[in-house]
Amino acid sequence: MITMAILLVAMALAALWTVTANLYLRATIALALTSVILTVIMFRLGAPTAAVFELSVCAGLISVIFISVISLTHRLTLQEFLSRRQNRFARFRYLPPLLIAAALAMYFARQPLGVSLPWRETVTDARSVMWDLRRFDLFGQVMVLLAGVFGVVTLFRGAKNRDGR
Amino acid sequence: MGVEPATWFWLFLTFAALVMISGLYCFLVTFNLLRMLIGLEIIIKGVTLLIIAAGFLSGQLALAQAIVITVIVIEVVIMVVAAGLIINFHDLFDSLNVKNTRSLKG
Amino acid sequence: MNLIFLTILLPLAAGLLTLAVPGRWRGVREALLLLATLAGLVSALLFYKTTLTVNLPWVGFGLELSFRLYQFSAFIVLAVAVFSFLVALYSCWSMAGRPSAGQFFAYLLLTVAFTNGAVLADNLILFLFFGEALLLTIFGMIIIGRPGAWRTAVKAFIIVGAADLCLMFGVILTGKLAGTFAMSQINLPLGGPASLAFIFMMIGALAKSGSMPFHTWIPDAALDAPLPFMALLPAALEKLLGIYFLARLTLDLFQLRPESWLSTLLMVIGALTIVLAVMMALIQKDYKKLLSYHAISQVGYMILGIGTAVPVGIVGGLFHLLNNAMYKSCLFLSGGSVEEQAGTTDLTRLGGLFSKMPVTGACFVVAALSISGVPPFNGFFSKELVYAGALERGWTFYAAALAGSFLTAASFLKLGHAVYFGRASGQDNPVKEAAWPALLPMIVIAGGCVLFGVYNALPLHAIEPVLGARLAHSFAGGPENWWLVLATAVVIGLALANHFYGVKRSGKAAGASDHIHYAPGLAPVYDLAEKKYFDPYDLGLKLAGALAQFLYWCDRAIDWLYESLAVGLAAAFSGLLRWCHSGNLSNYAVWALAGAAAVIYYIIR
Amino acid sequence: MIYLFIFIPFLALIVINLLPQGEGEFAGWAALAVFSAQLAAAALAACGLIGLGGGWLDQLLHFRLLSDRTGLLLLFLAGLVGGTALLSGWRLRGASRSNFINLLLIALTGINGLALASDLFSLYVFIEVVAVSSFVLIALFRERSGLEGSFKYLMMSALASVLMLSAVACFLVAADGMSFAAVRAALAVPGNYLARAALGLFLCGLFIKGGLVPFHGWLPDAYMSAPAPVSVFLAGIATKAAGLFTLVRLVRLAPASADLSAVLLLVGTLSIVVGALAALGQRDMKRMLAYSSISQMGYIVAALGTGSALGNAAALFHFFNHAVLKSQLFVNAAAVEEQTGTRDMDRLGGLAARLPVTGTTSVIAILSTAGLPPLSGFWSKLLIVIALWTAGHQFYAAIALLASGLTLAYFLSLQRRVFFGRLRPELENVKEAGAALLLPALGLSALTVGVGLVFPFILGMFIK
Repeated sequence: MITMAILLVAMALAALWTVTANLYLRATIALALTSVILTVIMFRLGAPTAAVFELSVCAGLISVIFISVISLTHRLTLQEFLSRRQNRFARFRYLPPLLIAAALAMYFARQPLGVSLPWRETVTDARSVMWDLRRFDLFGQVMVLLAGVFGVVTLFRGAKNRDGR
Repeated sequence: MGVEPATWFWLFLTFAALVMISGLYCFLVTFNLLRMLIGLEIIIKGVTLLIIAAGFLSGQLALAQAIVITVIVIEVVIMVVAAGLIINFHDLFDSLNVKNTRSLKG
Repeated sequence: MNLIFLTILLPLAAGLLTLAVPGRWRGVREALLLLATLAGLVSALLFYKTTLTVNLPWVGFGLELSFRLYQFSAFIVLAVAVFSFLVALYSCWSMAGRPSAGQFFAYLLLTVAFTNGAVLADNLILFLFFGEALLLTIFGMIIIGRPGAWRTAVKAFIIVGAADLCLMFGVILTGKLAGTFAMSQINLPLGGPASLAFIFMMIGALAKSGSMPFHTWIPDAALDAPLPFMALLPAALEKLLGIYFLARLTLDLFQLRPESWLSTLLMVIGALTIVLAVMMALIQKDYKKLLSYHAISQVGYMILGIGTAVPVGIVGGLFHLLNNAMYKSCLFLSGGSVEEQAGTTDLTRLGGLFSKMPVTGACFVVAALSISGVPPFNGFFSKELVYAGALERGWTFYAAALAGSFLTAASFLKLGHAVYFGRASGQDNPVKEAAWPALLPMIVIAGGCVLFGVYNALPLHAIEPVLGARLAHSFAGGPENWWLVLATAVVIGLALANHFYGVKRSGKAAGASDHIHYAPGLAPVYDLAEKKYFDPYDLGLKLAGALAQFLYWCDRAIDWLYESLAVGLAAAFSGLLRWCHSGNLSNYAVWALAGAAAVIYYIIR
Repeated sequence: MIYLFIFIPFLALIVINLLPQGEGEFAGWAALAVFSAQLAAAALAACGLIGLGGGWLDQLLHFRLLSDRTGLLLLFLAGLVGGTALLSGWRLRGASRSNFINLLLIALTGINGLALASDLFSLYVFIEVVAVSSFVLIALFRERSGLEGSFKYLMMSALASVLMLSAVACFLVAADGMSFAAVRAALAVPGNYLARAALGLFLCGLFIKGGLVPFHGWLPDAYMSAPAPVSVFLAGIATKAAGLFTLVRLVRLAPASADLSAVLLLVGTLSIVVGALAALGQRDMKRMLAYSSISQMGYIVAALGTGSALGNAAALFHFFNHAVLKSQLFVNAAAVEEQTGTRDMDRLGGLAARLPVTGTTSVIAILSTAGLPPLSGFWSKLLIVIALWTAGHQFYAAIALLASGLTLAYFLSLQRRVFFGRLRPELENVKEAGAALLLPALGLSALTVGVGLVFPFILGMFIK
């Protein structure tokens, strides 16, 4: 319980760091850290397969994507810098409604759940669930990946052969 | 672990909500397309935590793992496409300001 | 295959086939049109005296494919068949050589199919289906007229479409109140929501028949649409259908009593329609436009007659329906012949045509005498019945009807004098008589006018059973109250005197109504009406003057609400919404999240 | 048999990409064959002429697919609208063309998966397949507006995913698995607040995906900025399948309750009114059509909100009509844009003389949307109003009826500004569009008229 609570607090702090970091690179590293802590939580809860995926894909691949985007784009123009300074407080404009929403959510969360948590110990192997029960989802995953491939083909053709139509 | 299931439930729910709200906050207030994407990523992290916790609490951890793996794959593909869009924006405007995405209105 | 389906499906199939026939094969199209309408006529005659009901399971949920052929509907179907055949014959001649002839024939046949379907329908939803489908053919028939006719088509579409929405509302309300959509099983007492349902359905019926607040597209269509359209729809089929439905409403669907305020409302609408439309007709200087205002005015007599809710009035209204369809289509056809032969319908440029087009002229005279209510033509007898009914409910209604009669007679004296008698004022081009396919329908209808006048027992014996047990005795034969006949005779005499006074004063036949047109007090009102200030549709398009604003407030406050307030409000809301869609993604996300919070709160509450 | 619906597009995709491309014509014909085969197969299956059950593939794969009439309706429409979109994009050349065809086939697979999924999470996965291919399709030409529309859609759609995944997490706790049967059982338990919250979350995700007010911000931008053939596909089927069809599935899982019904009615009516009002003020033809899409989807959701058999049938029938009419109108918009080079309605006018077929088919679609018999739009409008009325929601029925006046107003304004009136001098030389745009327009018009005529006899198909 205590370990888990500490991990959760660490994850929340890492998430906060991600969103408040000034530099994109730092934010990306914080994001990877969040992913890593999530991986540890998953391990401790007994979900190793998902944890491995989270570690390799989210902490690894997505960080690579972000870093390559940063390296391709990262140039802060003077105008951008000025507008950021001007709008320094604009980032707080949505805070009040969010806080109200959070308070409301906390209030209603006190209501009874309506289900008794079963602790059904029906854990089977994730791989067999994946193959036996969620086979249709696997097919869907393949299709999403294919769509992503064509997305890369379409969107990363380089600025030179932007063909208009 | 000798703790009430309900306590576990609220613990996970609270922290997942915290993570999601910080991501959402970043998503809503930033003026930078990339940062918007990072906010989105944080929100999805919160949801992943929620799913795994739900699987853990209900004893359907295997199902939850299968779901999380699928979600991760979809997440990566969406991030790739979004990154492609952002790079194209940068090619067009030489900037990542969100204000460049406000030409369609009315 | 049931006979009832034949009357609907035959013209429908023929119409669709006509559309498919290539433009080169003119003869095939015309043959198809004539054969189909002739077959409709024969079949209508064949089962004229029969009673048939068809009840097929259909959509479910109380919507059944049920038709009912009985005395009343068979009578209307027969009338529809006769007029459609005659108009088809005429349009073969008048539409010849026009590029849109094929479309017109197809729409004509579809119109016949839809009208038959609506008349025979025994289910309110089925009626609604066929009734609203007529909107499609109206739209199509106007839009193929002269270039620029789309404006009139859109206008007709909006006015009739809005009324059809009311009809739909009324139908659904009635169905809910009665628990069934089967027309033959509904007999609701009025009051409360039933009155509301009656009013909404009444609006639909009135708009179908082209009565006063819903009339403004008809005069425009007279100029824009092909002429046979006017003879077919506003003159005959629309009235047949609209008044048939109004009669069904007051006779079976609802229990309308003479003492109810709804009956008075109907009579007021009828009386206003008679007087206002005929006043507009009087001052027109165009053959077709003058007739189109009469097409509106005459429907007032029917509404007045049916609105009395006393047997003599209802019989008179229905008899007038038949008579009006006859003489009005005859008049429109004569107008079409004149336009085709003389090249114009402007009264100031016509004259002395009787010697050149004797047959057309003779038919016109018969029809004009008939519409003016001169004995022994058919219009006289039906008007006397309506007068008797109106007098039973109050002398003001009778007076309004009589005033309408005076003005009708005056305007037809002017029209006849200007077109067929007197001297031609324009260039003296050689005008010849029209061809036989144009003359035949006119001769047949004019003969019918005389026949139904002299031997009025023939139509009346067909109409009277519609009233069922309410009918105390037959109204066939001569009028019962000779004082009314005397009053009519006096009025016609006055109209004659007025005409000669007007001709003498203005010096020409076309100016016979000028002394009324330019009379002190009436001239500005006419002026505004001519400029369409009384037309709620055009009002939104024009800047209205101070007087028009005033008249408009007295007269059309509701229309103002619709035209300016609603349009303005819609524009304001539209602007507000466009301002909200600022293109800012975060705003959109916040809307969505706020919406989600509200939805989830509401669901688990 | 039913497996072919998801494997044939998949196999076609592989074959097209493996074979040497040559002129690129082959890919188009192959894709067209796939779409037509699906159209025909779905129609035949709906009439009961071919069976869908069993087969050796079922033994081998065991996907637990759900085949019912509702799914067949979606399969039919996917074939129809997909084929239309393909034909209207026939003109594309080079890389755009091959990417367009490939992504269209992937999206088709996704829609077919949606139609056949029997599990809430599979539903989500296939929604994402459709969504991802839509993002890329919108940004196909990589011009400014396309990128912007695509980015907005992607972001809002990601928020929707978050909502739906939260719902999945809640259902994990509250229900025994993700299959429709388990979810239905969990929702039927009174007092199961978590399940109800999950239902609400999933519902909101679908509202975003479908673009209902107030979840609709991305929709006009995405529809407007997409390349013409893509907007046909997007407006005709893609977002409707992802948002509304899944909504139909979800609503059928929950037991009828006043709260759910109130939410659907409110969101539906709000969409009807807001969409229609916003459409009134538009200058861009496609943006007006996009707002009208929101308004028409509102009718579907409101009809679902009645919870009655009649309401469900009306909703599905309007779904069908809306897909047909909206793709037809977007095809017409594509023809106008292609021939005149603009979509700004203030710079168009009198095109009926120059584009007779486009103008006429557009009139038919508009009259049908306005609800004129014997066109198919009449029936769905009538059934929706009757369903609302008989379910005791007179107020909503009255609003729906009044809003159809607004529908008439904005569509007549579109027709007047684009097709009627005087022809502008700069448009004198405009010619009718090519056969690839005219054939679908004519076919869809014929469907509108035909279905309107035989509707009462095929309604049974929508009830089951």
